[in-house]
Formats: sequence, C-alpha cells, structure tokens
Amino acid sequence: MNLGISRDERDGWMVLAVLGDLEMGSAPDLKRAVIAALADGADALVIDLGAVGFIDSTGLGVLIGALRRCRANGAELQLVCAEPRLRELFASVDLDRVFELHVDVAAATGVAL
Amino acid sequence: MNLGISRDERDGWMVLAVLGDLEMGSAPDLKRAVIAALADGADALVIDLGAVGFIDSTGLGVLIGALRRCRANGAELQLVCAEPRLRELFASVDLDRVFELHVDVAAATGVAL
Amino acid sequence: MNPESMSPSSAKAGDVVLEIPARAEYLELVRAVVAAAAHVDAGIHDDRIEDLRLAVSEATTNAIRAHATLGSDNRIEVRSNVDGDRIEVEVADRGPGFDPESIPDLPDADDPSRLLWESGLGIPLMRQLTDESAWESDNEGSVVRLIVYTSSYLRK
Amino acid sequence: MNPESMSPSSAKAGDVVLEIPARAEYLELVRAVVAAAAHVDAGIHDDRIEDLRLAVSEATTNAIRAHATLGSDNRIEVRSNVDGDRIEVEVADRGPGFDPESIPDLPDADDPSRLLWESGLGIPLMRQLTDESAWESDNEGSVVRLIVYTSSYLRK
Ligand SMILES: Nc1ncnc2c1ncn2[C@@H]1O[C@H](COP(=O)(O)OP(=O)(O)O)[C@@H](O)[C@H]1O
Ligand SMILES: Nc1ncnc2c1ncn2[C@@H]1O[C@H](COP(=O)(O)OP(=O)(O)O)[C@@H](O)[C@H]1O
Repeated sequence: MNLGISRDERDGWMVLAVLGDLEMGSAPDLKRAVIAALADGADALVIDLGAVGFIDSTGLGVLIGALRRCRANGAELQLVCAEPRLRELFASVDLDRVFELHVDVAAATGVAL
Repeated sequence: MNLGISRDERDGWMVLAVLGDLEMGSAPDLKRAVIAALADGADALVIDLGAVGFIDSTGLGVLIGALRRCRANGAELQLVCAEPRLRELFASVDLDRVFELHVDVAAATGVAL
Repeated sequence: MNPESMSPSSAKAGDVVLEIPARAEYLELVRAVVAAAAHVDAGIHDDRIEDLRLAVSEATTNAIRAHATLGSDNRIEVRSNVDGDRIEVEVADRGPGFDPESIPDLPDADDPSRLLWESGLGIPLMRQLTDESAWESDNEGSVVRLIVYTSSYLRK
Repeated sequence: MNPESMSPSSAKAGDVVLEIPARAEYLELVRAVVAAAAHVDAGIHDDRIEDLRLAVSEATTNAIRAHATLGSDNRIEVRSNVDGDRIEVEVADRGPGFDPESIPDLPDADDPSRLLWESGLGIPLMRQLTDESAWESDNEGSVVRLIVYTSSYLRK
C-alpha cells in the first residue's frame, strides 16, 4: 500500500497532506517525505493527517522520528488530526503530551514561528 | 444478513424494492415477500433490484420461483435491474431469455396489464 | 486430490487460507477475503476479481449446504493462490460428497419446465465465470478448484 | 501454549482462521477479517471492534517483522473466536521468538529521550486496546492472545 503525500506552502509552513492508512507498509513513505522536506530547506512543517483513516504504532513511530529530525534541524513541526479515534490513539500512549494536535491546517499554521 | 424489502403501489403494480445482497442467507426473505404479496391479492408484481449489489444462484433461484408462483396465480412479474454486471449475470445462465430486465420502475410498470 | 491435501501443511508460500464455520453468515467474509487476496496483486482486472468472487461464493454456498445435510459444524477451508497471471481458489468441505458427473443439465431457457428449477444454477455459474473449474469428491468431502486468468478480461 | 497448539486441528467450532504470507501487503486483509468475524456477532460495539482491529494489526506487524528477521516466508496464522460477550484473537508466527518479560519500558512522555524511541509502541498499544493480552514465545515462534470484552464499551 502506498500513501498519497502532497506538498503545499502556506504562510511560511510546508504542509505535507497525507492520504491513506499509515502503517507498516506505508509509513516509510512519510518518513522519506519528511527527510526530503528538511533537505529542501523547510524550517516549519505541518503533517496533515486529516485524510488518514488508520494509524498504527509504525505510523506513530514515524511521527516521533519526524519530530526528532525537525528538532535536530531547528525546524518546527505541527500535526493536524481532528478525528476523535485517532486523537484518542495518541493519548493512549501519552503522545498527546509530545505533540499538539490541531483540528485543521489553519490552526496548525497559526502557531507563531 | 437480512434484506430490506419495501412494498409500494404504482399504477396497479405492487413494487417490491429490495435492498442488500441477494444470497443464501437473505434470499428466503424475498421468497417470503413474494408469497405474501400474492396472498394479499397482488396480480401484478415488480421486483426492483436497483439497490441490490450482489446476486448469487440462490438469489436467481428465488426469482425463478417468483415467476413460477406468479404464473401459477395468473399474476404478472417484471424485474428492474439496470446494473450491467447483474444484467450480464442473468445472461450468463440464459435467464435474460426468461426475464425481461427493465432499467427502472417506470419502464417495468409501463408494461401493459 | 482429496480435502486432506488442502491442510495448511501443504500450503504454498503465497497462499491465503481462510477457515470458517459452515454458516451463511460467513459468505460475505469469504467474498471479501478472495477479493482482497486477489487485489494484493495490483495487475488483476476488477471484472475478473468480481467473477471469481461470485464463483467462490457459489462454491462456499454448496459447501455450507453440504455440511448442513450432515448436521455438521465442521469447518470449510478456502485457499487462494495468486501466481503471476492466474488466481486459483480451492474450496474444501467435509460434507457427504457427491458425483459431479451426475449433475443433470438444466432445461433450455425456452422450456416451460425451466421454471421448476429454482436450484442447480451454482455449478453452471461457476463454469461460466471461471476459466477452469474442477470438482473432486468422495464420502469424506469435496473440493472445488476455480481458476481465472487475469489476462482474460472479458467473460467467456 | 506454543504455536503448534494453534494448528487447525485444535480449532474451536466457531473459529475463523486466516493464514497469510508474512508480508505487509496482507495487513489490511487481517484487519478486515477480524472486523468481519467480530461483526458476525451483531451485539458487538463498533468501538471495541476498532480497538481489536488495531491491536491485531500490531500483533501481525510484529509477526511479519519476526519472520523477516529469519528471511522466512513461513505463514502467519490469525485465529478469531467470538464467544458470547468476548472476542479472542490469537496471532501465531514461526519467527525466532523473544522474551516478552524483557521488553524495556518506554521513557516518560516528558523525557527528551522519548524521541529516540520510534519503535516499541506496539506492545504498549496492544495492552491499552485490549482487556487481556498475553505473549508466549520460544525459539519456534510466538503467539499473542488478545481479548476484548464486548461489554467494556469504553477504552480503559
Ligand atoms: N460441495 C458439495 N457437496 C455435496 N454436494 C454438492 C456440492 N456441490 C454441489 N453439490 C450437489 O450438486 C447439486 C448442484 O449444485 P449447484 O449447481 O451448485 O446447484 P444448487 O446448489 O442450487 O443445487 C447440488 O444440489 C448438490 O446436490
Ligand atoms: N512476534 C514477535 N516475535 C519476535 N519478537 C517480537 C515479537 N513481538 C514483539 N517482539 C519484540 O518486542 C519488541 C517490542 O515490540 P513492540 O512493542 O511491538 O514494538 P516494535 O515492534 O515497534 O519494536 C520488538 O522490537 C521485538 O524485538
């Protein structure tokens, strides 16, 4: 299974919009997209999970790795995730304390840079 | 699995609109509905398969049985089935020569009584 | 081939095997698994998958009925193998068996007695929908093998 | 319990068993089968099925990885049993095995070193999502048993 990942600029943020299930088979696609965005000089990233229906531990792991990579590059990272079940999933392994989950892209890019 | 079957009068026809998959587990529901319609005195029946996604041999068998029962009661039977795959299915076992398949209820009830 | 030869130990590496209770509630699951197993190979045309889905559903319906005649809750095994341009599905039951050669032909569609045949459409449909179909049966059970070639886009 | 005890011969009458090649392409199929097997019992709350779906997906991901470390194309078995108000799923692999007791705890969410842990979330998640979870493992493989009670509507 492949993810669809589109890149978009918005108010100085690079938005990666993800479409599909984020799991073992597809999570590496997102990892590559984050690495590429940072290599292209992005210093403020949004990962938009609005069109993601399923995330497993591999998907969560890639998001943690993305945060680590962004911090190492001095870049910002914000997540968009409105779906209640997925928000609960982050909370169930305390990742709601690691990430702020925004309800839409406007809320995420509204964070002061 | 249960079928949804609704009954409706139209221009002297009793229309049985079927919703669901017509297979082993559900086909008996349609058989019962046909028997009940004839018992209630219907002399012109339309079975509308427009909201049926899947039909198997059990489903086709119930339709054959419905035609036999209607003829035995001197009642008319017309079928509505527009979906190309299902029309092909009837044709693949020559049932297009047993039933006329109408594209909508108006075409079926347009048949002269 | 008898149903024994379909036990998991003889499975090929790429097989997807589903074992279900012999109950009508599981038919939809069988159809979903066959479609999903076929979809793993992205090259397969949707129409062919639809054909196979219906053919396997027919085979499973017969298997469920066969168990019912024995009052048996023994399970049914559905094995799918996608290999290059061909999908092979075997449905194995532990029913009473039957003689595949002695299945009567249906009356012609123009014959009024055709309407007496509410059953007997399953095997003709399986033959129509697949490129190859074969039955083996003894008093320990039956196995149907259904094959579609993914390159045969159009129904026969 | 070892993986042997999960061979079809010991299956309970109501079991749905799925055997797949140890490849990521089949994860979605596993999730669909578990959900469908659970849905056959109409009384089960959708939220609990979702929880189980994810937990089983995690177990299967680990099983696929375990086979990959051996370079093995041996298959993985997922057995679902719905019984009254409880669904039990077992995922059995033929991987190298591991010591479930020695899995380290993750650093606290406030600990900066938490970000070094891109993996290790699977087992904590399975524990969170199910009412009971148990691992048995030896050098012939591992079995995870996951149970949800259908009456426990809310996540723990
Ligand atoms: N797996 C099976 N086990 C036992 N008998 C079978 C099996 N499959 C088919 N048969 C026999 O063959 C007959 C014809 O099957 P089929 O063409 O599918 O029509 P139907 O199932 O509607 O009768 C069945 O009625 C049954 O007697
Ligand atoms: N079925 C299994 N076979 C072998 N090792 C396993 C299995 N399940 C889990 N493990 C071991 O336990 C570790 C932790 O598993 P888990 O919490 O799911 O996180 P992750 O799979 O992301 O590492 C794995 O890295 C692996 O070493």
